[in-house]
Amino acid sequence: MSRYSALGLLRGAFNGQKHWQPAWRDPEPRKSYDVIVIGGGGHGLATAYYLASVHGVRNVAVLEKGWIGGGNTGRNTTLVRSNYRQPQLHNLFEFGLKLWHGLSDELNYNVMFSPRGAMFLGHSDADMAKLAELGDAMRCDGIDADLLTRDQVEKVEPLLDFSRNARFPIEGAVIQWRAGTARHDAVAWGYARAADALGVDIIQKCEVTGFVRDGDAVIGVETTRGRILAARTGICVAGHSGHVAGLAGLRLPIESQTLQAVVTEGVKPMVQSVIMSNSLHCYISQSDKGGVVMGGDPDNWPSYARRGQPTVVEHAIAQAIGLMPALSRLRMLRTWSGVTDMSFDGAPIIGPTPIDNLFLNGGWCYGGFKATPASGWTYAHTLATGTPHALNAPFSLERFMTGATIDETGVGPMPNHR
Amino acid sequence: MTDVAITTLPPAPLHAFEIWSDPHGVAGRFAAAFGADLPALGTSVQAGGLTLIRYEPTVWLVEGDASTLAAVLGDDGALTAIGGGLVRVRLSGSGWRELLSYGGQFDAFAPTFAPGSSAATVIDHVGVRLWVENADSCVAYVPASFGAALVHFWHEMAALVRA
Amino acid sequence: MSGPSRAPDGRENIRFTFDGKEYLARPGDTLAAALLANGVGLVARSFKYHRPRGIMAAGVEEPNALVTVGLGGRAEPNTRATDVFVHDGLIARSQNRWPSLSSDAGAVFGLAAKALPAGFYYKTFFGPAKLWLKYEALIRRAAGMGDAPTKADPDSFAQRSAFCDTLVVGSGPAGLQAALTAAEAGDSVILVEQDAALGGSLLVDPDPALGADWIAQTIARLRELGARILLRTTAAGYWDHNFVTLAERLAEPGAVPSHGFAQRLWHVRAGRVVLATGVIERPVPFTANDRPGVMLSRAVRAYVRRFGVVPGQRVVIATNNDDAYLTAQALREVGAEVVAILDARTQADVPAGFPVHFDARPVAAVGTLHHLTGVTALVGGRTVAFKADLLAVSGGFTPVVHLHSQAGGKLDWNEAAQAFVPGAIAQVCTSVGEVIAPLPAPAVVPAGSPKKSFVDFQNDVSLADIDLAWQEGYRSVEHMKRYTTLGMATDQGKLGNLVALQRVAQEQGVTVPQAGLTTFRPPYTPVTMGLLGGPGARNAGAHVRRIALHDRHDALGPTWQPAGYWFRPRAYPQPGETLGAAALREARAVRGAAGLCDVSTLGKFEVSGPDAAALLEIACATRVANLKPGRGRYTVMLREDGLLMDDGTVWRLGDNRYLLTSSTGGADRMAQHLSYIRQVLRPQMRVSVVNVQEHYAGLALAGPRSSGIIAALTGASAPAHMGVVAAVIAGVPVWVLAASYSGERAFEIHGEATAMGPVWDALLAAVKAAGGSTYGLDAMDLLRIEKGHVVIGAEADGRRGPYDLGLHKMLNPAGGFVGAAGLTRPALTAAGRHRLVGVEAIDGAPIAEGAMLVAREGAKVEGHVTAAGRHVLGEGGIALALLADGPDRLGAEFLATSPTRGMHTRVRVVSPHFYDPAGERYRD
Amino acid sequence: MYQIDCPHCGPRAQSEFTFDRPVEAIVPPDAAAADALQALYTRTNPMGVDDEVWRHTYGCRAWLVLTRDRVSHAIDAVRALGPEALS
Repeated sequence: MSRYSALGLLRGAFNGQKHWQPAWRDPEPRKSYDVIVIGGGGHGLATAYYLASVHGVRNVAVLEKGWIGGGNTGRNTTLVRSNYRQPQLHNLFEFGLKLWHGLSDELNYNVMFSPRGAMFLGHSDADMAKLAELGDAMRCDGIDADLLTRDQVEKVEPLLDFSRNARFPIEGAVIQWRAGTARHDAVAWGYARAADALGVDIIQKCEVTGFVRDGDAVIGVETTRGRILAARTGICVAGHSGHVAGLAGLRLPIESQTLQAVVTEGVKPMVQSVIMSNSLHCYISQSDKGGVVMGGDPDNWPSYARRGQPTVVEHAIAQAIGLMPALSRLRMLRTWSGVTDMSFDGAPIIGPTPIDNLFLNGGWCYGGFKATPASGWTYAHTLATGTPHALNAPFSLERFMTGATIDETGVGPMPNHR
Repeated sequence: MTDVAITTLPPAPLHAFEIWSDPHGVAGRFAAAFGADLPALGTSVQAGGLTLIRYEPTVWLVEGDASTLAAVLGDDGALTAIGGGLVRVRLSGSGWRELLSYGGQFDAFAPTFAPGSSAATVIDHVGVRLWVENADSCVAYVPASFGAALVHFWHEMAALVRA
Repeated sequence: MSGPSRAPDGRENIRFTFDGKEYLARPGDTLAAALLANGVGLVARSFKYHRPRGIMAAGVEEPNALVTVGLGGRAEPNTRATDVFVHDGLIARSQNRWPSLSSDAGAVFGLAAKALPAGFYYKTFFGPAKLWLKYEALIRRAAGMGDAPTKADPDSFAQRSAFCDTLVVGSGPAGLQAALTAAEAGDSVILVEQDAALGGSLLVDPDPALGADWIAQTIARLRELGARILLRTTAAGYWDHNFVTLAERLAEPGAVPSHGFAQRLWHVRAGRVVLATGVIERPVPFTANDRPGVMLSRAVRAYVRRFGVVPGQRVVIATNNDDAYLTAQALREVGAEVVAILDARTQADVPAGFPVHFDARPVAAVGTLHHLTGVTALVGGRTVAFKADLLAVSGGFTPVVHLHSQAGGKLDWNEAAQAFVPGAIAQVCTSVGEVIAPLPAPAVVPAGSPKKSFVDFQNDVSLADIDLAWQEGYRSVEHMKRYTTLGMATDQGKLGNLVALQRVAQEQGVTVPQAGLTTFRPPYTPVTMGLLGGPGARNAGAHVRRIALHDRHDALGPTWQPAGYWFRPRAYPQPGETLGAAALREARAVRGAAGLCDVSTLGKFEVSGPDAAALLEIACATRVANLKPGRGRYTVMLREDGLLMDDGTVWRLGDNRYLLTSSTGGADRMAQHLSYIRQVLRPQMRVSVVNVQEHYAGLALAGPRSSGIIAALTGASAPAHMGVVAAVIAGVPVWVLAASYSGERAFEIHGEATAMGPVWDALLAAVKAAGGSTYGLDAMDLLRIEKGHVVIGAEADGRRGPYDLGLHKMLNPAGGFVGAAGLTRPALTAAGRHRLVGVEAIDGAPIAEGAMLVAREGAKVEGHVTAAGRHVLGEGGIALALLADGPDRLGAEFLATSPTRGMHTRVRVVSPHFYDPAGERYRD
Repeated sequence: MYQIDCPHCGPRAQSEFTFDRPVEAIVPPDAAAADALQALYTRTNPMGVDDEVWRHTYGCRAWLVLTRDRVSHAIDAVRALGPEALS
């Protein structure tokens, strides 16, 4: 692997940048591996990387039906944070956030993790008490969170509507300064390059079409590029969890839905942090290229189509302009969709399945990107050892039947209400 | 471009008339008592001082003194007062269909949406029930809490569309 | 004289400014045409290297000439000069330059371009994330295009639905003909055109076969047949089931709307869609192919024929197709000199009379900051230099398949035209005209320096960047796009994407279809956010819901509290009184005398019929059927997972008639839930469920004097606790429900909302006479906390079951209710559950709502404070809390800690029933 | 924005409708607990056609079953669910 550095770029100025090697190989699949990870998104690639780097398991294949990072990794709004109320969630995401802070150096790939702060706005005293509760829960577990007064919010985001007669007046916020955004594609590419360098085979255009069974156990997969065997197989396919698990005869507490996002044309900096509001179900940030990135509620019905419903986005935009009126004359450049794996408590599933040697990492709903390092790290542990790490032990598949669900929003078992 | 007047009407007695069994028997008793058929979904009838507008498979909105309907229903349904919760707004003038095209996805120009027709839909995020009173007038039954907001929306749109 | 120009003809009566300098334009000019007419060559700077850029196109595909138009809240950054029609007083400013367009400090990035290849930022700026934040701040300032607006938008936007048999997109000859055919067949037709004039290509290339008046005749006929024709309207998105969104500009960018809306968004449902969207000309890659003075061939023709502008006097044309010869013809008609036609083909049947060179390709454009001065070319392998002030280029034609593709249509590869054309499609949609039959235009191997040959102009993506992406393994077209930022600029790759794919095909030995094609996503061209938000943006898409007695409350000067979309009185402070003091005064009035509170927003359902009780015993987890007429009871409703959905009271108003109340916030959910039970689970039941939430306005009368007030106003003794009677107050029929939330003897009075004014007046007068007060939500909260009543949203936060809240003993032992199955799950009653308790401050200090319960600072969290209050009559902080195994830990001490607020209070665990645990105050 | 052909009202825009659940997840209140939990918590979630319970919530308020393709979004059939007087 040719190391990335400013010096290398300077050297390239004199050789036409001809010295850079491919970021990853394009290998033919081998007959068998110690571990197969199905799904070449950020989570799958991170899993492979940590299998190799932390556990020394290098005989690993990542099977991707299309191109790596082409699913939700490349379609999210790039937010990275750990400000969750439920301890199981904030502990998992915080573990990830710590990894994010050193990720560019670790991977020698600038994933542009930008800790610019992520805030939830409060629009009433009651909101502020709820936000304080969130912050207190985090602080008691050693995670940073601060309450901002209305004036302090205005210092960070002067373009929000601070008028008293605003439909949703701003009373303050809770902010996590260590949270922010990252360059989504770079996360997939950085993990892929680092995993490849450790010997992991990243196999693109290789769709899993079935599982190879030996009694109660899965011993490999059938793919569009032939049969590949493995001691352990991990599903990591986000919105397609239901489909792939179905190939093994599993029915999951997951439904797939469309989530849309929007980016505007680029303008000079106008949004400094990540702005969220639970009352309004919209979130706003600005990319390094200057595009204001926005998202809102999912399309609340099942779909695998990556094709959204326009009025859902229009409603999210109405809310965003309500918060920040100056957005009105920007122009929407693009809207796009991802297929989200909506679990039935809103929390992920990372662990064994009822089928021996088959593991599942899915159910991330619309919040998986931020978890990429933590998801990969814990899934790698689970795949390497056969048992979950303490961080992901609560996120078992059985919890729905036992009742130990982890429901951040308290919505219950209807993913379309989430 | 278009002309439309927006008038909030005074409260009126309104009831939900729901049938849970023997619909044909109820229809027969209604016809006998009022000399008219119970209207089909999406239509209305005016008889005996009452206006019955059907918005749901099993429910009719009744405007007027509904006391005479109890006998029609017998044990096959119930009458429930709902008039306190609905504001009636009349959109009148040649532009009412145009106005209803704003803020919703309802085809107010559909030929089937003729005088006597009814439909429930969403206008500017508010669930409304529409009744075509005549060619030049439509009455909207609007949830009372949203009444002021929707009337404001209609006034705003009407002024801008007219401009 | 060189460069673009136009001889005045006396119609130059529109004044506009560009970068502060005033110019004149003719009616019908685009800003681009007007700038060219005034000899302005340099219009903008590119995104990355800040290279000087002029005007390349004449339509919405323009990648370079982006300006900011308008002022204040109407300022529109990144407006394509080719897509704004000049209006008097238009103010346009260049962007992304400092201090000025001519001397832009950002051009230094161009000097460092060799060290800043595609994706350079992935390879450097390492170190702590905080350090990247510092680099990033500089990058962000350099990036972006126009300045961000800072003001609210003064204009109005509309959203309108429309329905038609046939929607035609594009008004060129094919679109007009399709619209006419459909209209004459009796279809209702909508025809949309993004330009300000109908005719499409006919505006530039009249078709003698159709005749000069054909457009006007066709339009007249269409109007006669009732077709709706929308100009300045872009079909932006093509969605499921033939749903198409149209963005209509009623006022030009930067203009004050002369009347009505600035823009209108059409939501169109079409029976059939006809796409006559035409083609976009491709540029040609060569060194400095981005300079001012390099222009697309058809754009040159458009400026000459439509706008009377001569973009250059000495023109070189570079082409691989026949179409560019029409441009040569047009230039000759206006007296410009065609210096050379560089035709990349080795031979072709072309018009005579032009200096044509076959097997000829441009190598480089040379010029000044503002204008072109010359072109070097490879002609039959020989380098030749031409003096020229304009280089018209045509690399072939890319069909506008965006909408077809958005609609789910497949694309077919047309090798001769080197273009993707519309293929099979499931929606009822056809493409017609040039979009399905682009002119043949063979692939040409570029002759210039790859580093300086741009394919994505705005983002400065060059052929070398495409090559580098492949070299580094970013070979999927999506990887390439994302790695190089190809096609990610505001022109969305309309010009360059196919040129880049051709490069991959040429260099890597694959075909263009193998190289792949990125997905086309809405919108076709960028759409104003304010338009998409529509009128709803004013209230963030959320109307305020007003309670029936809003005006009566408002007269008392309450502080209003948003509760969902509702606004409810929070407290009625007296002059100089704080909210907290007002709430305490109001709560004490309830404890000591009487209080009056509006509870109209509660969910309310009338359930009638022989099966009413049976239905309620499915919805409610408590017994209902054994309720006697005239009696009511507290009840809870569970979700299917066995956790609390809502709570309320159920009242037997008559033999077969019940009233069910539920929480304000859950009313819509409960309506849906009850309908599901009745219609889907129990369709055979003889029952009617009617949502009467808004039909009844409700008033809560609470306090030791309340039963006396009821007796006095109704003329009958008040019902006993949990009894219900029909009564008349102030001449208005009402239901009097003896329910208490406050812990005092109390009543809810529900009556028809439109009639409740006099009831309020009578009750308020009586309450005041009794020494009582109105009370709002804050006082209600103080009272219910002290009484230990749970609230949906606070204690019942969607994660709690009946066991957690001490409600398990009231469950219907017969089961059969929604949630019974979910309740059997073992974790719902396992050790360690967070369960309801009270906590009281050991030293009497206030307790922070939301505080965490820990044994001591730094210890693990064992619970949290769900609602904090104080003793209403006495002193000291009390609160309700959820605590691990809470009821087993009465007497234990904890720290209620709120690090975010710096509040840390020692508390003792107690029963949640702080006030009158035996319920003695419910009796008269 | 689908067009859903309501059996009661005719073709209407999707914005008047709400999705509730797949037909397979209808849980009778008197079902055995194990069956109920299976129905509630495990889904086929097919990448293809499914039968789904929708409601014309902001129209005639009736419940419907849509046979809908979750990839193409084509709606093959719509049928009424629930009691229907005089239908």
